[in-house]
Amino acid sequence: MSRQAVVIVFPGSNCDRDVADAFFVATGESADLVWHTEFSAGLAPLAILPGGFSYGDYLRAGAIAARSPAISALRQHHRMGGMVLGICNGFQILTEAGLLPGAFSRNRCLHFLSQDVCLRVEENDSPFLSDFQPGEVIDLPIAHAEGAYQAESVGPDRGLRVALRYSTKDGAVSPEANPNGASGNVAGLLDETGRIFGLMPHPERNADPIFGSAHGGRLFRSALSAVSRHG
Amino acid sequence: MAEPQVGAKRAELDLSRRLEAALGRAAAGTEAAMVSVMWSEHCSYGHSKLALRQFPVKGPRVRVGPGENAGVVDIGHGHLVAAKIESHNHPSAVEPVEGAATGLGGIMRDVLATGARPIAFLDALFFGPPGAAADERLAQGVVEGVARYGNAVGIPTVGGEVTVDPAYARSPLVNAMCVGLLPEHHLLPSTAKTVGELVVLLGATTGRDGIAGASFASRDTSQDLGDRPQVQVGDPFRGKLVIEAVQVLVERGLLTALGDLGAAGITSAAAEMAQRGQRGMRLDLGRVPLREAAMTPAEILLSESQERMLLVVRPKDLPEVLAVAQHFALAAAPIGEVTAKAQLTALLGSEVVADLPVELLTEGAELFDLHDRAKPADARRERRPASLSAWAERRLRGFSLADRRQVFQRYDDRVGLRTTRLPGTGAAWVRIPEASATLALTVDSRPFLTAGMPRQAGRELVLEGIRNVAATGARPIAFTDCLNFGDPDQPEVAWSFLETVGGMAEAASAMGVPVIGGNVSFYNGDQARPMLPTPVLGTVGLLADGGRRPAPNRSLGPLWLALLGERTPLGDPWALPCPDYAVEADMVEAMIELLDQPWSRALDDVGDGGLWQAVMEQALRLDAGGRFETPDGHGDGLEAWCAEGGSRYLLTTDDPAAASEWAARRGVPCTLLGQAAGDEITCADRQGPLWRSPLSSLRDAARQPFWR
Amino acid sequence: MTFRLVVEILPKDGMLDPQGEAVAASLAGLGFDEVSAVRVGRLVSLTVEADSADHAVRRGEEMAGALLANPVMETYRVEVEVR
Amino acid sequence: MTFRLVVEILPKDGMLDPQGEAVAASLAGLGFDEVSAVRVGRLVSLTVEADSADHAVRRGEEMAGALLANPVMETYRVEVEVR
Ligand SMILES: Nc1ncnc2c1ncn2[C@@H]1O[C@H](COP(=O)(O)OP(=O)(O)O)[C@@H](O)[C@H]1O
Ligand SMILES: [Mg+2]
Repeated sequence: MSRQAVVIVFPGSNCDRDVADAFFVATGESADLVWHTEFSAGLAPLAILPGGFSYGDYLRAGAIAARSPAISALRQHHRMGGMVLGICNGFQILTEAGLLPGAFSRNRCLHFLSQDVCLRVEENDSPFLSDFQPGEVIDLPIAHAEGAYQAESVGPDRGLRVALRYSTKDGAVSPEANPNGASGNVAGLLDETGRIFGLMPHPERNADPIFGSAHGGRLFRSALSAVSRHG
Repeated sequence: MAEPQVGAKRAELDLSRRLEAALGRAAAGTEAAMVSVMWSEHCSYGHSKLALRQFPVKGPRVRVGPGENAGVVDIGHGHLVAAKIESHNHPSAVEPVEGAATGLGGIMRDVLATGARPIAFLDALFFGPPGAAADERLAQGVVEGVARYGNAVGIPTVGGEVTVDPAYARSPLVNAMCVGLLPEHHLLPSTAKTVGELVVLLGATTGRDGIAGASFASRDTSQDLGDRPQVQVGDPFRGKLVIEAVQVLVERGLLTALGDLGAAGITSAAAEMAQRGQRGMRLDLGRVPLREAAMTPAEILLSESQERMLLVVRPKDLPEVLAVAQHFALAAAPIGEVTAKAQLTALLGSEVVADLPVELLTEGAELFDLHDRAKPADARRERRPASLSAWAERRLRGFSLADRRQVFQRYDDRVGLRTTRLPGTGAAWVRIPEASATLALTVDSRPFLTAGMPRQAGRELVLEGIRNVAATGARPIAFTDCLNFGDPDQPEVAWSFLETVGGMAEAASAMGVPVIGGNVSFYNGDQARPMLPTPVLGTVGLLADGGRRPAPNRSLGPLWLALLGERTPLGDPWALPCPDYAVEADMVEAMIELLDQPWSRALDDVGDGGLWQAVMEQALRLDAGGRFETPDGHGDGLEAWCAEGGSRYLLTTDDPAAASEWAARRGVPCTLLGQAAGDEITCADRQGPLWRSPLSSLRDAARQPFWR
Repeated sequence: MTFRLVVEILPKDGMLDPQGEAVAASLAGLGFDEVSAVRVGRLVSLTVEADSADHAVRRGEEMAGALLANPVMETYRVEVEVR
Repeated sequence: MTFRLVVEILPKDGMLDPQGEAVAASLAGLGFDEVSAVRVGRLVSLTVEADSADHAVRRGEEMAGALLANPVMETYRVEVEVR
């Protein structure tokens, strides 16, 4: 089988190997690590931007990576029908690059937060989410300092395709369930094609049952099955 | 902090006289600067080296003991684990964020230098209580620094310790431990052996930052560095690139030796690598990639710029090494070569700016036997409290129950996908599927005990580390220690240092667990406020579980607490019983068996704060109170609840009958304390309740913030 | 000619600024109660070669637009100091 | 009177500024090769009530010394804009 997924590694990415391992554990397919300068459109149907601190998160999280040539290649990859998954710093890069709307500011508490959160799935009209049901609550860990999502039209998400929101265990999207001050409790976004998905939580940290619910694994399997269907 | 001018002048004179005697000529200024930093306490261990020789350092698993970078132990299946702990107290007191950050960076490079990939950090932190703005700033800054470096460099911080006491006001202690993993064939010596091989500096460029930081921590130079900031800045981004570059170099077999640059910069790394191989090095300072203009040779040789490593490579491999560095956008340059004659020679252009025997640098410092000056301190023993209530209320007001989550929630505790038991309860688990195993990691300290009875505290600290990992099912395989003390020239400090080391060494030897490395930090606190002697111990435990043991389940259903093990009653809760090492060792095995039993829901060791503390922590975790009663045979009720010491564990079980039966069969003393239920907690003995409290007071104690 | 540019970047009005709020609270706590409307932003100081001060500012604005500021959340202003 | 103060905070000369280095490299990559000596600092904008501009600046300097800047690593400058 040809290569299904690649993980784009920037200087400072630090969840790159984790995503590749988790992808393999969840799907049995390997996701190859590709140094950012080696990435080009068409390498694989799915391109993953991993978490971490690309370029040290200096200036703003994701800002410098978003202006690198790899991101031009990523735009082309998407135009050619490719899928893009941005996790945490990857999500920040996608917004900085304008591939997803909005931006991130510091967590409301002003410091890094590493914890488990509950998320309500808002829609499943995307290859990344076809295994999930709208309204379903899943749990995944977050680990970020600049995770408060901000959108220009902060109103009830006009023009945004919100895929995941921070919620309580019972699926209530409430201020108490919001760990970082994200507007509208936004934790994950889709672009209009549904083929770009950015999320702040780390599915790779919850893909192996040894770490808990394994909901992250479902996300990778969902993505892979879409790839093989269209492939 | 500086000594009186006169003292410094005298020290300088001494130094030049000794140098002249050794060299047969007057030393050049650069040479004197190098020697003065290398002979500082921080680099030479002049006051501690002799005492540290008591530690057991050998064992079937030990591959690298103390003296090199990090210690290295064999965990089987062709894999090794490197571990070391280090202090960054003085820099953190000046600039907490960067002080703590560079502390993590420094210890990370120590582990990296063995050829390992760093896989975990732990941090032991000691602060003054909240309320004073300066202390809150220090506490918050230190935690921010640990988070900033550890999170960005992609190494999880999986455990640690927080101690809050006025003794640490204005003088916080920051100890960081790093653990690394490597396949056997990646192990690198920190030894320059082969004449003609090249010495390459890799990583960040060299600037003026942190010059004389080492001697600054030793208080024996009072160099005037003017307005220059004496602060090193950590760059975790570059640190991460250094990790990745070194991994590639190691995997491709391009290095013959590797060292990290810490205190005393190039001088120390070069001299120590040369010394171990009985070789010399010839360095061309003109080739060092510099960040600032017009740096003097001494500045280049002693700069403590962060994120740098010293590589030894075969000449034919140089182009490939430089290419790897370039790939990661790191500065790299061959700055010299290994020479046959054991001299460290530094040139600038064609001018020799320093030419010193390697041994003079590394071994020339005077060693002091602290026995000569030690004088027993009056035992600062706490008085026996009037009642358990008085004692418990005092502890509730202190910070022993304050939720440590406010600290470790700021740390990425799981990047790397290895942390199977997160910070929060006892030792952390870091899985090593490569070796079909899991590591149990913990850091511990007992400053209050150490202040009163250092020898017993030293023993107890070692046993606590062992019990901590045993309570998660692991056998201890190695220790690394960081000894934070005051001024060793003070007789009482010298005494408590020697006593502590003696106690630790005795217990570690008796338990057959080697000390594979460590660090000594003297001159903490100041005259006005002597600090608590604070030995910190890092323990590495090993579980042969295939690396697949899931974290313990959240317990459901009714649960009971039971005390396992016994403490010889002494009638004085503040005198530690003399350890019975055979019992300790047997209890470790028993606890490992116990954790496989279906009725075992949680296990904690009984340590600081005795049974009371262990029960309160568990009540908080279960969010349930209960009436817990100690029977006869544990001294009086007061002692049963608050005495420390002895090989004791607190079991949480859903089947007390089965637990008792197992314990009887296994020969483990077992006392059922009571069922966890309700929102009031009562500590009792046979005569009746000794202390009772609503659960909400425990929750309040847990909510106490370390800063506002 | 060499110019030193200062790019001042501030969160847009109406954008959440938790840092600004925290600073305001701390300042009040320290007795600076004459303070209001605190915003925390970023400052980038850089040296550029340019033909004229105007040219330098123009380039600075391009840099701010391309990298230094995030237009979704931030506004910027470029100032020049002749050396 | 109401004044708007701007407190400019920059790393001290000689202090390593990894952030500035990363920004400089990125700017160069984007074609801004006329740039050098990039330093990244912080900017605090605040509104104060004061008797005079001088007074406002003096208070701003006190705030910078007490809280806004880290004297070990940073320098600051306070500027006033009349409203
Ligand atoms: N500074 C810290 N950093 C990370 N984890 C910490 C820190 N302080 C405490 N912890 C974690 O919190 C838990 C409780 O700490 P402690 O009260 O010292 O417990 P114990 O020594 O009994 O394990 C442990 O899992 C510990 O690793
Ligand atoms: Mg502890």
